[in-house]
Amino acid sequence: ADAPVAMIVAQGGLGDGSWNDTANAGFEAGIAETGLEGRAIESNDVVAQGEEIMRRAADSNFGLVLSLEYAHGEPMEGLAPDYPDTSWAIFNQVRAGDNIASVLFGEHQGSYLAGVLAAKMTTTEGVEGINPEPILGVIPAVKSPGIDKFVVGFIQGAKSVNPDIEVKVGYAESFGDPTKGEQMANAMFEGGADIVYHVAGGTGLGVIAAAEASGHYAIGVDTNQDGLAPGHVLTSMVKRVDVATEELIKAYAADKFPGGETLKFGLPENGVGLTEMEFTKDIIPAEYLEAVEAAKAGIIAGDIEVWDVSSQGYPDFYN
Amino acid sequence: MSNWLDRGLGFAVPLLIALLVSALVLLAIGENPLDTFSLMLTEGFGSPRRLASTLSAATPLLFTAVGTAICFRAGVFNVGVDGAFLIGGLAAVVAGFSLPAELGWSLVPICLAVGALFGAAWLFIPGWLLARLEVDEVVSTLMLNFIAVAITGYLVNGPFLSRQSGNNVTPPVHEAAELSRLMPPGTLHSGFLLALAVLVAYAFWTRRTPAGLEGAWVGLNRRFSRVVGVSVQRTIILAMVLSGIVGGLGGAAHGLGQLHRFTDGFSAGYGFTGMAVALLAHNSPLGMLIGAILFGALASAGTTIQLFSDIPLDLVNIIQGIVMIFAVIELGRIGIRRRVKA
Amino acid sequence: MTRIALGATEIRKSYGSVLANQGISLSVGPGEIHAVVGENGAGKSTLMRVLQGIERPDSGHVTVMDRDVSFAGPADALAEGIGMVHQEFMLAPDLSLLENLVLGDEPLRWGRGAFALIDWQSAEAQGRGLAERIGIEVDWHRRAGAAPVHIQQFVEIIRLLRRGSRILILDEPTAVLAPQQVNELFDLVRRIREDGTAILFISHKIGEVMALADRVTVIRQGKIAFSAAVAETSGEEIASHIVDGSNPVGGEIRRGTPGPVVLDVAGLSAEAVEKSHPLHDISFAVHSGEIVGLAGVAGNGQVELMEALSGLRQAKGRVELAGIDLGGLDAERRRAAGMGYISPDRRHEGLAIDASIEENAIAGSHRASPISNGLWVDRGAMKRVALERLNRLSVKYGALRDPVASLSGGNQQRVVFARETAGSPQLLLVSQPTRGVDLNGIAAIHSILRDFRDADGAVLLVSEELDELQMLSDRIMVMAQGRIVGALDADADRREIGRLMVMEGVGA
Amino acid sequence: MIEQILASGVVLTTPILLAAIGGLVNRQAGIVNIALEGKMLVGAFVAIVISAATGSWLVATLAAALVSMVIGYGFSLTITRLGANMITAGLGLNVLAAGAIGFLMSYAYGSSGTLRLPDVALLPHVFPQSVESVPVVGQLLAHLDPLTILAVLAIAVLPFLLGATRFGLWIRATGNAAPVMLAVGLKPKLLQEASTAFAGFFAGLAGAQLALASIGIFNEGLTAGRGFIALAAFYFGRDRPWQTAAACLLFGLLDAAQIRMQTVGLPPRLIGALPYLMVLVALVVSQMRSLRRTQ
Ligand SMILES: Nc1ncnc2c1ncn2[C@@H]1O[C@H](COP(=O)(O)OP(=O)(O)OP(=O)(O)O)[C@@H](O)[C@H]1O
Ligand SMILES: Nc1ncnc2c1ncn2[C@@H]1O[C@H](COP(=O)(O)OP(=O)(O)OP(=O)(O)O)[C@@H](O)[C@H]1O
Ligand SMILES: [Mg+2]
Ligand SMILES: [Mg+2]
Repeated sequence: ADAPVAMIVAQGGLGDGSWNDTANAGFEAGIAETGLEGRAIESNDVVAQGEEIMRRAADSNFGLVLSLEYAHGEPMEGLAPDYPDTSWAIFNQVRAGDNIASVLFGEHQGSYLAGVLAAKMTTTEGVEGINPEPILGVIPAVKSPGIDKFVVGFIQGAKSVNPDIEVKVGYAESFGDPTKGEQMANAMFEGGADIVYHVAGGTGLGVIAAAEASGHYAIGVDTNQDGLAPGHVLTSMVKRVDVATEELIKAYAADKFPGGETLKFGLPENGVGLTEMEFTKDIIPAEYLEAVEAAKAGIIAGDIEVWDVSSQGYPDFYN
Repeated sequence: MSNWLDRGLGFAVPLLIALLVSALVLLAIGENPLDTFSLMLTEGFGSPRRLASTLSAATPLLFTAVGTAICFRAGVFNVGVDGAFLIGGLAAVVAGFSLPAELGWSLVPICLAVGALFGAAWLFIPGWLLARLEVDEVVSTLMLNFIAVAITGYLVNGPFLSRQSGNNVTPPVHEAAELSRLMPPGTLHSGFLLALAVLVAYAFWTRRTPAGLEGAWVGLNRRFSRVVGVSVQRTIILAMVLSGIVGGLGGAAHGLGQLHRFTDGFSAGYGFTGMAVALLAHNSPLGMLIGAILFGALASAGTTIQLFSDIPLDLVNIIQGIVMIFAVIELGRIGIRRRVKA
Repeated sequence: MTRIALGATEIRKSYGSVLANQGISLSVGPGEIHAVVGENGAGKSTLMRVLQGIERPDSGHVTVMDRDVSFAGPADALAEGIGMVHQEFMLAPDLSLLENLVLGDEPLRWGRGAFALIDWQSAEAQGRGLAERIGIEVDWHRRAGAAPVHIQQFVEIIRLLRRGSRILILDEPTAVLAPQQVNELFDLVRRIREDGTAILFISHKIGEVMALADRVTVIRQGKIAFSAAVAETSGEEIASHIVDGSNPVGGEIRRGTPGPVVLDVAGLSAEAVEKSHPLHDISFAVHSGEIVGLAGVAGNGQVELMEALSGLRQAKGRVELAGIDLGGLDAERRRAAGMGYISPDRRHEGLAIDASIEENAIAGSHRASPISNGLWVDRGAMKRVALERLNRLSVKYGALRDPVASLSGGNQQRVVFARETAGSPQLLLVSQPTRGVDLNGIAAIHSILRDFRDADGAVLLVSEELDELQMLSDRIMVMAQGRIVGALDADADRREIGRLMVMEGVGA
Repeated sequence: MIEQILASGVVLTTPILLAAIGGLVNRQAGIVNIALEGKMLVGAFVAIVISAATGSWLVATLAAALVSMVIGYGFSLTITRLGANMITAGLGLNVLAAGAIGFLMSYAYGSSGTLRLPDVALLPHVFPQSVESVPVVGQLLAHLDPLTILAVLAIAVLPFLLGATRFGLWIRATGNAAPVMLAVGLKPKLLQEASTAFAGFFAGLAGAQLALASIGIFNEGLTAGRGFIALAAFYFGRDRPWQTAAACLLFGLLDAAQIRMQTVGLPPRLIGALPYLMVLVALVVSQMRSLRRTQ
């Protein structure tokens, strides 16, 4: 196919340093590689305008429309039949339709692994910046199921290592407030945490800065953030949204668009996972990495079930 | 005659300044401003479908503009319609999914009424505080907006969170509670007709009701109003409550007609854009209709031109910001430094 | 040798269709007090605003110290040594008196420019010195808005002296002062004259002019009607020029035949709020078919009394209207009980100046039939009612939808009367009914009042024009310092009325 | 715990305080500045760009302040000379600032949302790290940056500036009774413009502090409503310097404590609304008192 491609950017817009930006990176890569024309669409009122934008794109002969906005799933399902020749893609949910590709990520699974690693690390003796207390921290941007999916996965992973572990959770109430992120991370470090996982886009940059300044550790998210503060980002929970968007575009260009299918970017597919830990390998005992690998194998095999807030709601251990 | 000219200029000047500045910006990045503007025009009004999309974007602005104008006329600088929109919207949506679906067609009026009621109650607070305690309404309503964002944000992630969604949204309202679409498949819904009805009611209220006349007098001269036996306090409270009703109705219509649920980011600053519309239009009903459609077109076309050009959304913000800054040139009458002791 | 300290030559100034100044020439020399008198709306303040650079004249020019000047703004006039004490106070209420004193010309302790430090010590010393010279005591650290009015007045004058003004314009400086305070002020002004300062003094009160001024000029309807050295004229002559011709305004004197009591006031008192005057234990009655005049120097509680009666101001005591106790009723209910109110401030209270003539004529009746059934307004009925009212009082206007601001002062006042007399109220509270109204208008308004009285209406009338009071009233009460200090026949000797008006307050 | 809350509270207070200083002077001159937020954002952006370009935090901070000052001045002209409404114009400026910065970022830097430049010079710490051992305030002192000190100094100087200098007197007189200013030959509009420029200057400093205090990146959400919190603070403090500073500190400490209190189970969103609620309550209480006094 050679009709142009449109991608609708979710709330928060480009520059959130997280979801939208990662997806956009894959989008641009896909466009560049296939030579297709492609446009990313932002809106100040993306929730309410979603259906109009999607229809406008299809009416104007765009061949593939991806929407990063969660709220667009429902209208997409409704309007896709009107445009059988257009390919559609939606994320984090499954929508019915021959021409809709649904993409699911296993953020909870990847976060579980991060939780396992962090829980192991936090009581390790002889590592600079690590204290004996079994205390971890998570700084999510806002309270919403899409974000809490990470949080709950992380907690579950940590508890699987040590049921008595304490995981402090503090919402920053913003995706773009690094000052707040820094202060929150400091508060957690002072409270005995030595590893803080952020799920907070631009706010998380402050978390990483705080880890670096105080000699503790952060865990990055979405992309490989290990290099932002080498040695102080324990690992990053990478979510290959960019791979997903890029592959969807390539498949579309090759007339192999997976319409009607659900693409999973979970652990088995390497859609989520931890980084190579380029800068922290040396301080992490090998057995921990083995434990992480074991957990990964368990999840893939179905022996370990990780709670998914976005489809199961909140579990009892996290309200 | 000159009055009409004035009003026309009231619109034209800020718009021209905005277009001029954005033309310069476009030139600076090597885009042809004329091409861009004509693309915007096509995207805003070029076909019935585009027009419907524009009207759809204009619908919430019509509500918030009228809600604002009701207060401005009475000399009350209420900037809190956005809060009423949120509160009313959430209340209507909650009614729309929690009341029994068996209520059928009557769900719509009930939910609208609930939205209006909550909006009214919300703005009654600053109205009462202003009338009785002379608490500056600009600050009180501004603060209440933030509080409304917090409360609705909390509720939509807590008590009213949908279990089925990966997002901060409530469950959808019953199908019977949805407002019907006017031009399927476009999203323009019957809330637009409701907005027009509200606009007509506003026009009627201003000219054909005793309270409407009183509102204008209180806005023009509070001492005079007292002399002719008008209760200034009551008029102020009434203006706030009516404003809340309209704002709440707007939120209800948006929830029931556009989104079918309440979500984070429910109001894209509609209250503030509506305020600019009311100021631009000098509170005149026709002017507000035109103004809301213009801003609706800006929002709708500003988004879809990205499909056909490299013009980023920031241009829309630049235009809108400039129009707001220059919106009230000469409209000195609604100063915020006047407080004739009531 | 300077001959003209401040002069105006052929000044013309109009506001829309109002010709406020129509070619006025006058001058004042150093060490001279030149009084400018004239009725309300004659154009005195307008001329002063021109002389002070606040308004630009349409034509004509201003001379200062024998030089022609042109002012771009009040700052220029100030630089030329012209200082004005305004009719309204020009002190920032939330600043201290001391801060007000030095504002605009601060003594500096250190540095230059905007961020220089003010030398408050020397400021206070200067203030104290000046106050001492005048012989008053001022608590300089008091908030200006909380200081007594005469102190505010003095501080304004001191401020000008301090800035070396050699030409002082005083616009009705005595309006708010008690007699004792007026004497203090006059002493002060005379002392300033001794220093060679030229003074333009605007007043309504001929007695004051005779007592203070060297020269007097009468302005009538924007033109000079008369000018003479005070020594060579008399109060009567000046008065006759103020009101045009020899006889005071219009028509024969008719008295009414009083009927039963309509308004009964007993023990009414009110506290002072902000700049208002307190009321002390006021008791009187007004009968149907009579006009009771209320005389007094402005600012002795007349306005407050009228507001208290109309329900616009809180007060204690008993007020009965035709036997009905009005205690606790607000303005709206008092109105409904049969009370009309003609405000002394037409532009800011009597009318909504930007609303239409139609709405101004019917306001207050807009909730009742035939205009409204409580829910809707019947625009047709509204128009009919407005037309009927406007015609009854022969208001001249362009279109009903025009803003009432487009009318002449007299016609504006007729609109107010048309509205307030419409429902045949039992009592009309009338303040300054002919302020800023032309002669024809005055005659018409007087006959409206008489007709109302003759139809068994009761009227309580406040006016600063004694002539008007004596001509219209059946009896006269005199107010001073918030009390009623006397009641007389309408044709009582003016000197007796005057004596009562300047009576010192009884008791504390 | 207290030590940390104090330290973190001060860090969170500084930008609010800087913005509020300008805002309160502005309001004393009779202009309610709703656009602090937008001007802070501009200040932060300029600070990052200039800091990366020059490697000097001082130059960057000054540049941020000056650019915001010029914007504030231009903004005031629309109000004083063209009669624009200060509330809508302020909201409009916030929208415009965000739009213009977004535009600049995408066209000049090809990035959106976040601007990360190499070699951004951060604000230095005033005291050597060793002060950390001082009891109670050690943490606070160790993280103290020059702009925090400037803010405190400004607050200390402000009563003096307002009370003892001509500028201060004129500002207060302008807000209190502009016609009086005219009558004594001063130009109230000029002062309103100057005070808005002043507010812009300090809002620019506030932005620079946000951008350069520790992380050195620009993000379009960086100000995160702090301009409005500043507004709330000077309303809360009734435009008086010390009271306003106290309000800022209160909000800053509240924020710092909230970070540590989330585990208690209070919904974070509701805690975030607390400053606004407090302003509302404070307004009501003060009005009730002043009404009782006049009755
Ligand atoms: N700003 C204005 N706009 C319109 N008309 C005005 C204005 N100022 C004065 N006038 C009109 O000009 C005429 C002269 O007014 P002016 O204030 O000079 O009278 P005055 O002699 O000072 O009266 P008073 O004794 O009541 O102060 C009046 O008819 C008045 O209504
Ligand atoms: N700033 C001042 N300088 C000099 N004397 C003052 C000042 N303020 C008040 N006074 C005098 O102090 C006395 C008490 O003043 P205060 O204002 O409390 O009296 P008051 O009862 O309000 O009087 P009034 O009703 O006349 O204003 C009065 O004699 C007044 O003239
Ligand atoms: Mg540990
Ligand atoms: Mg006058």
